[in-house]
Amino acid sequence: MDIHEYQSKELLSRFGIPIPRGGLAYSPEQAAYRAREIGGERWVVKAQVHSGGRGKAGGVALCHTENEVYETADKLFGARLVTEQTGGTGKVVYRVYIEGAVSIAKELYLGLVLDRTAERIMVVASQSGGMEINEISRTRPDSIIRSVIEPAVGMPVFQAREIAFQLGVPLALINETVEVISGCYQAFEQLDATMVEINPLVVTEEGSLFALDAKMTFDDNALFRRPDVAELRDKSQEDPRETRAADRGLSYVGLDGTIGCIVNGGGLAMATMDMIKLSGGSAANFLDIGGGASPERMAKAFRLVVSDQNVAAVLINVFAGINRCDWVAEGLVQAIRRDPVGVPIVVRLAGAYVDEGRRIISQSGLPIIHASTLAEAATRVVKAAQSANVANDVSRLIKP
Amino acid sequence: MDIHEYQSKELLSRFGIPIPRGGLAYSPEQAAYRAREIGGERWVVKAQVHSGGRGKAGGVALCHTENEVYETADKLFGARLVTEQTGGTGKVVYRVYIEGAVSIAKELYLGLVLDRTAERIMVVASQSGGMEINEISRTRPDSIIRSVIEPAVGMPVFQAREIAFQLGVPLALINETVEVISGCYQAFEQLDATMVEINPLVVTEEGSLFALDAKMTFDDNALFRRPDVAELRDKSQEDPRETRAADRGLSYVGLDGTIGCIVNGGGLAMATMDMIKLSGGSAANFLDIGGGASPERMAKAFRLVVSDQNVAAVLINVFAGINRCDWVAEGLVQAIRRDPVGVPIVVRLAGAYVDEGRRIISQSGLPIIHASTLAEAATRVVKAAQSANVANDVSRLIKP
Amino acid sequence: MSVLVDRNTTVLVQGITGRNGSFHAQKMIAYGTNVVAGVTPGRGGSRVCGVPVFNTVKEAVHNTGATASVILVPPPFAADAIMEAADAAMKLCVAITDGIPAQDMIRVKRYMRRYRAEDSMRLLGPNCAGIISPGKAMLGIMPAEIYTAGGVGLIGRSGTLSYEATAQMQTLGVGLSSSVGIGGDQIIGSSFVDILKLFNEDKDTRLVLMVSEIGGLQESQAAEFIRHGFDKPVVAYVAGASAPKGRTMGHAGAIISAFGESADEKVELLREAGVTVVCDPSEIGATVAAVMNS
Amino acid sequence: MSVLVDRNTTVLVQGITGRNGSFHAQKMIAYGTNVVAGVTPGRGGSRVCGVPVFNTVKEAVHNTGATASVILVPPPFAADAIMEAADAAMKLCVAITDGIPAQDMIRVKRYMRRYRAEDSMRLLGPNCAGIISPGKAMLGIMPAEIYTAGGVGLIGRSGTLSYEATAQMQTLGVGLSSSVGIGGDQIIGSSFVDILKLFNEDKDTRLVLMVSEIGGLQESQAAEFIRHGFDKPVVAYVAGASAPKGRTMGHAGAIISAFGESADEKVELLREAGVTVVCDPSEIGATVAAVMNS
Repeated sequence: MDIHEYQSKELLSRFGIPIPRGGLAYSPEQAAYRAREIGGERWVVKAQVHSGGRGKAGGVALCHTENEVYETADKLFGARLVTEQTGGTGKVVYRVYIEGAVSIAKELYLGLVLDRTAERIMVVASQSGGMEINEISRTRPDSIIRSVIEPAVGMPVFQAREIAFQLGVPLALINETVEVISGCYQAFEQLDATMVEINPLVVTEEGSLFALDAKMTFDDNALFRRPDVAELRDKSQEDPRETRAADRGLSYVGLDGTIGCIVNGGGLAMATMDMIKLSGGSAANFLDIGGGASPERMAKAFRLVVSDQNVAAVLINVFAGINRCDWVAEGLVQAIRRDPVGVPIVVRLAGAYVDEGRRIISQSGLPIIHASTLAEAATRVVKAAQSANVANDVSRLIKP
Repeated sequence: MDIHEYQSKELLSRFGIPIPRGGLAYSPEQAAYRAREIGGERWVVKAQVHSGGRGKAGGVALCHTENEVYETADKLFGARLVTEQTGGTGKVVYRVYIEGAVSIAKELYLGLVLDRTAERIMVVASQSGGMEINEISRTRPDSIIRSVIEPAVGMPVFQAREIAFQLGVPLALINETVEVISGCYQAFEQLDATMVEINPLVVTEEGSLFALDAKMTFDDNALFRRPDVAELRDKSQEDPRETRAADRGLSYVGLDGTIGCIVNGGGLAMATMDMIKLSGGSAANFLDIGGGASPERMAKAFRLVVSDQNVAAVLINVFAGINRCDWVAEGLVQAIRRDPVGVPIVVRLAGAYVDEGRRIISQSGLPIIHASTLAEAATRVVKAAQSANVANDVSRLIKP
Repeated sequence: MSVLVDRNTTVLVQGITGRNGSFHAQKMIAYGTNVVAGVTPGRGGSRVCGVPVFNTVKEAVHNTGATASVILVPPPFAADAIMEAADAAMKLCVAITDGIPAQDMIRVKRYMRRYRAEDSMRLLGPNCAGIISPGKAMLGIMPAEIYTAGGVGLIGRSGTLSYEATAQMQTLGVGLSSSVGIGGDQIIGSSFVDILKLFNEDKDTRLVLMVSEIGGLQESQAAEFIRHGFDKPVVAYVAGASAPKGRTMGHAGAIISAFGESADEKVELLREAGVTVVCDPSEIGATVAAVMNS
Repeated sequence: MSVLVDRNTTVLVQGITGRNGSFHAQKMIAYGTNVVAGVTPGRGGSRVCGVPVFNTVKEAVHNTGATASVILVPPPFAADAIMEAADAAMKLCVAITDGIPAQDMIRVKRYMRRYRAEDSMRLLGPNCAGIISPGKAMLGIMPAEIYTAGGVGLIGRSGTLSYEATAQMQTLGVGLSSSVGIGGDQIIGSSFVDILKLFNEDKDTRLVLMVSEIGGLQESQAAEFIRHGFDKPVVAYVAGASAPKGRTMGHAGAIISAFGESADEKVELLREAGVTVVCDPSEIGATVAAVMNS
C-alpha cells in the first residue's frame, strides 16, 4: 500500500526524522492559510499524488507570496498529474501540501527496502540525491552505498554511522544523520513497511538536515496489525478497478487489452496472459481470485471484469486445488443470471470438482464456450474477442 | 538494584500482567483509607521490604476489617523484618502495601533470569508456586519448567504457550497466561532487568489469573538508560555502608569481621579476604575501588571503611594496572591528614607508579605499615588487628 | 524413490481443526499419506479426521513421532507455527498459508538459523501448494488425481501453474517422481537450487521441470547451479513474458534490482545453462515428453 | 611462540582520543606493540600517539590493515564498538571496558554468531586487563614491568589477581608465553576452555595457570576439557573461598544454580581433572615454579 508524502513525513517525524514546517490543504484558501501559519517568505506547494517524479510533471512549485500559493494550489486541485511512475492515466490531485522552503546546500538520497535475495532489509544511499539518483544508479551503480541489516540485532549504531560518514555530511550533522537512518529503520520495522525513501535528504545552507520528500509503502499482508497505517489509504489515488478488487479480497491489475481474465493463482494468471498474447490477443487485466474462492467471490470478480468497457470477451481459467470448480461455475452462473452480459465467455475448468463445475455450466443453458485445455481456451477467447470487436465496430458504423 | 513488590507490580502491570487492586501506605491511617478505597471484605497487608520470605517472617497478614488493617499496619511500621533472605540484621518496614484479597485455587511459580551459561534469558516455571517452590526446586528439580529465549527473535508466542500448557492452567486461562509470560519477557528486556519473578501467580476460585507477589531486580550497569527504574531505588532497604559506597562509585559489601579492606579488582579483593582468613583474621568488608581511581575516590573509600565501628585495622592492597599507586597513596594520606584514625593501617602497593606511591607514604611521616607482598600484608594486618583488639578490650576494661 | 516424502513420512497438520485444516487433512489421509497427528492450541485431547489433536507440536511429536508438518493456520499465526515446528525438531515443514507478512518471514528465517545446517528443518513455502510423491504421500492441497508416478521431478513457484504443467504431462503419459512447491512469496524456505540438489541425488528422477515466473534472482542462481553441478536434463517455463513492468513508487526498488529478474533475462540465463526453455505454456507437457524420449 | 598476539599483530585502538584510550595506547606503543591506528567517530583525519585516527573501524582497516582491536570506549558505547570490530572482520578484539549492560553483551554475542566459526572474531573480555605476550606485544592495561617471557600460559578472570600471580612468578624467575585476560563479567567473549585450546597448540607454553574465582560454570567446563583433551600441567587458584554467600532476592537464581559455582566445588572438580589447585593466594608463584621443575 502506498501513502502520500505528507503522511510519510508525519509518520517518520514520530521516529525523529526532521521535516520542514508544513500543512495539508484541501482547497486553495486553505493552502494560503497554511502558508501564513507556516510563516517565512517562500513556500513550496506540492501536489499529493501517489507517485515520484512530481517535480518534472509540474506538481511542485516554489512560491514567494501567499497569493502565489493560492493560485498554484488552485491550478493543481483537480488536475491530472502524469509522471514517469504513474502510467499514462496519471493521478488526480485532491490534496496539496504546503511547506516552508529551505535553502539547499546538498541533496542526498536515503532509501530502505526489502531485499528478497538477502531476505533482509537493505539501506541504499547516495551522495547524489534529488533528481540525480536515477542517473547515478544507472551510470555509477558502484557509488551507491548498500548496507544490509542483520535482523537478529536490528541496526547497530555503528552501521548507521558508517553510512552517515559515507554520505559525506558535515561533521556537525553526523549524529543527526545517524538518528535519521536509525529512525527510518525503526519506522520500517515497526510499521511493516516495504519501502522508506527520503529523496532528497537535504543539508541546508544554515547547516540543518531535513527530509524534503518522503515516500513509504507498506506490506499489505501486515496491515491487519497496523490499523493506523491501514487508515492512511487514499483510494482516490488507486485505479478504481483495483480498489474495488482489493475491497473484495481479489488481486487485480488493470491493463490495456480487450480480454478480461479470471484465473486462480498468480503464476497461472501470468501464463494465461502469455498464452493469450501468443494466440494474438491481449489481456484487459490480471485477476487472481486466490485460494478458497466462494461462489460470491467469483460472481464479484466476474462483475468487476465485465465492468471494464474495453473488455470484448472473458476468459475464466481455473485449475482448482484449494478452490472448487463447482463454486466457480456457480458464481459465474449467478452473476450472469442476475446481470446478463453482451460479451462472449470462455470457461476452462480443471482440478477439484471439475465434473460438477462443468455440469453446472452446461445445465445452466447459458451461452458459455467450453474449453478443455489452456491452448484451446486461449484460441477460443481470442477468436471470440475478434468477432465481438468486429460486431462492435459494425454496430458503431451503423449507429450514427 | 532491587525494588519493592508494589513497584514491581506497577511496572509489570504496564506490560499487561494482571494484579489485584491495591495501594501503598506510609501510615496506619493511610492503610485503613486504602482498604476502603479498594473495597471488598478482605485485605492483605504486606510489609514492603527488599526480600522474599516475608510471609514466614510475619510481614504479610490477612485482615477482615478496616480496623484490623489499621492495627496490622501499625505493628509493621518501623518493625525490623528478618527473613531467610535478609541476613541477620533484617530490613526495616517503612512502607506497607494493602491489597484486596483473592481466593486462591492454585499457586504457580514464574521467574525469568539471566542464565550466564546459556548467555540468554531463561524462563523457569513450576506448577508448585508460593512457599512450595523452595522445596520443589530441591526435591524435584526435574519438575521445574526451563525455557531459554533466543535473543535473535525474542520470545515467540508458541514458546510462551508451551510453558502455559506445562503449567497446567485451565484452558480458559491459556491465552492470558501466554500474555503474562510474554509481558514478563518484554518487561525484562525493555527495562534491563536481571530477574523478574511472580510467586505466586495464582488462579483464583473465580477462574481469574493474578500476580499475587512480584519481584524485580535490575542491571546496575544499565541504569544510565533507565532513569524511571533508577528513581525507584529505596535506600532505606540497603546496608547504609553499601549505599554510601554505591553513591561514591565503589563496590562495597559489609561483612562481620574486623579487618577493613581496600583492594582494586574483585578477584584480588576476594584473594585478599582469603589470605586474611588463612592468616587467622577476618574481613570487615569487601571493597573494590575499581579502575582509574582518583585520590579523592581513594580518600572516600578509606573514610567509608574506617567509619565501620568493627574495624580494628585496615589493609590497602593495590596492584595497579589501570590505577596508579601514587594516586592511591595520595588519597590515603589526604584522608588520614584530614581525619586522623586510631586503627593501624597496612599498605601493600605494586604495579604502576609503585615507587612514587611508596615515596608519598614514607615522606608523609604517617605511621603506615608497609608490606611488599600479599602474604606479608595479610600477616601484618592480622597481627595489627589482634593488638588493636587487645588494646580495645583493655581500654573497655579500664573505662567503666 | 522420490524426494523429501514417501509412504513412511509421519505427518502432522498444524491448524487441523480449522475449516481448511480439516478439509485438506482429510484429503491427504484419503490419498494414503501417513497423517499421525494434528495440532491446535486448546483443542488437545480431541480427535479430528481420525487422528489425535495436541496443544503443542512438541507434545504431538513426543506422542506420535511425527517428522513432517503441514502448516494450515491463518496468516497472522503462521510464522509462529513454523517456528514451533522448527523448535520441535521437525525434519520438514510445508507452509501452505498465503499472506504471511514479510517481516514475519525474515524472523522465521533468522530463527531457523539457530540450528546447525544438518539439524535444520527444511521449509517449503509459504504460499505453496505443498509436495506430493505420487502414489506415496501428499503434503499439500493439490488435486491428487492429476498426479501419476514417473520420472519427472517438478519444482514450482506457482501451485496452479504446476497443476497445469502436470495435467499436460499426464495427458501424454508422463508421470512425476515428486512435485515440490517452493512458493510464490518474496521470502521462502527453499529455493530452486535447494530442490535441484535433492533431485540430483534421486535415482527415479530422470528430468527436472522448473515452473517459474518473473521476479527475484532464484532462476539466475539455479542456472548457475545447473551449469556447474547438475547431471540431468532440465526443462523450464518462465511465466510473465507478457506481464507489464510493475509500477513502483520511488527509486529504492529500481536501485537494488539486478540482471535476471525479468522473463527474458531468466530465459537467457537458463538457456545458457543448457536448460530447454518452453515459451508456450500449452507446450510444457509436450516439451518434457520430447526431452524425456530424446 | 605465544598465543593470539605477537610482534606482527597490527593493532587498532577504539576510543583512542579519550583520556583512557590515549594513555593506554601510549603505553602499548611504548611496550613495542604494533599499534597502527585509532578510531573515534568524528575525529578522523587527526593523529594521536603518532598514529592516524579514523571515523570508522572499516576505514581504519582499509587504510592500515589492522587485525586486532582494543576497546577503550565508555560502557554505553562499548557493545556497539565490539560489533563494529566484528563487522570489519577483525581477527581479535580485546574489550577492556568495565560496566557494559548484560543485555548489550547478549546482543553482541548473538551478533557475532552471524559469521562462520572460522571467520569469526575472537573476543577477549569485556572487563578484562587484556592480553600480553611478553617482549612481543601488549594489548591491554596491565603493568608491563612484571611480565617476563617464559613457559607459563596464564588465563585470568581477574586482572589484578593475575598481576599478583605474575609478580610472584617473576620473583621466582618464572616467565610467561602469553597472559590472557578473559574478563570478570557474566557474559564474556572467550572462556577458559577456548584459551586452553590455544595454549595446547603453543609450543612455548609448558604449563597453564588458571586464575579463577567463584561463580559460573566455566571452571567446571575447563575441568571437563582438561580431563579429556589437555596435555600440559595445569595449576589453578580459585578466589573467593572465604566470600559469604551472595544475597539474592527471590528464587529464580537459586533454581538455575548448578554444581560447580562455589569455590569448594570448583576446587573439587579441578582436582579431579588432575589440576594442581593452590589454596593460599601467596603461594601461586611458588606452586607454579614447583610444578614446572618437577
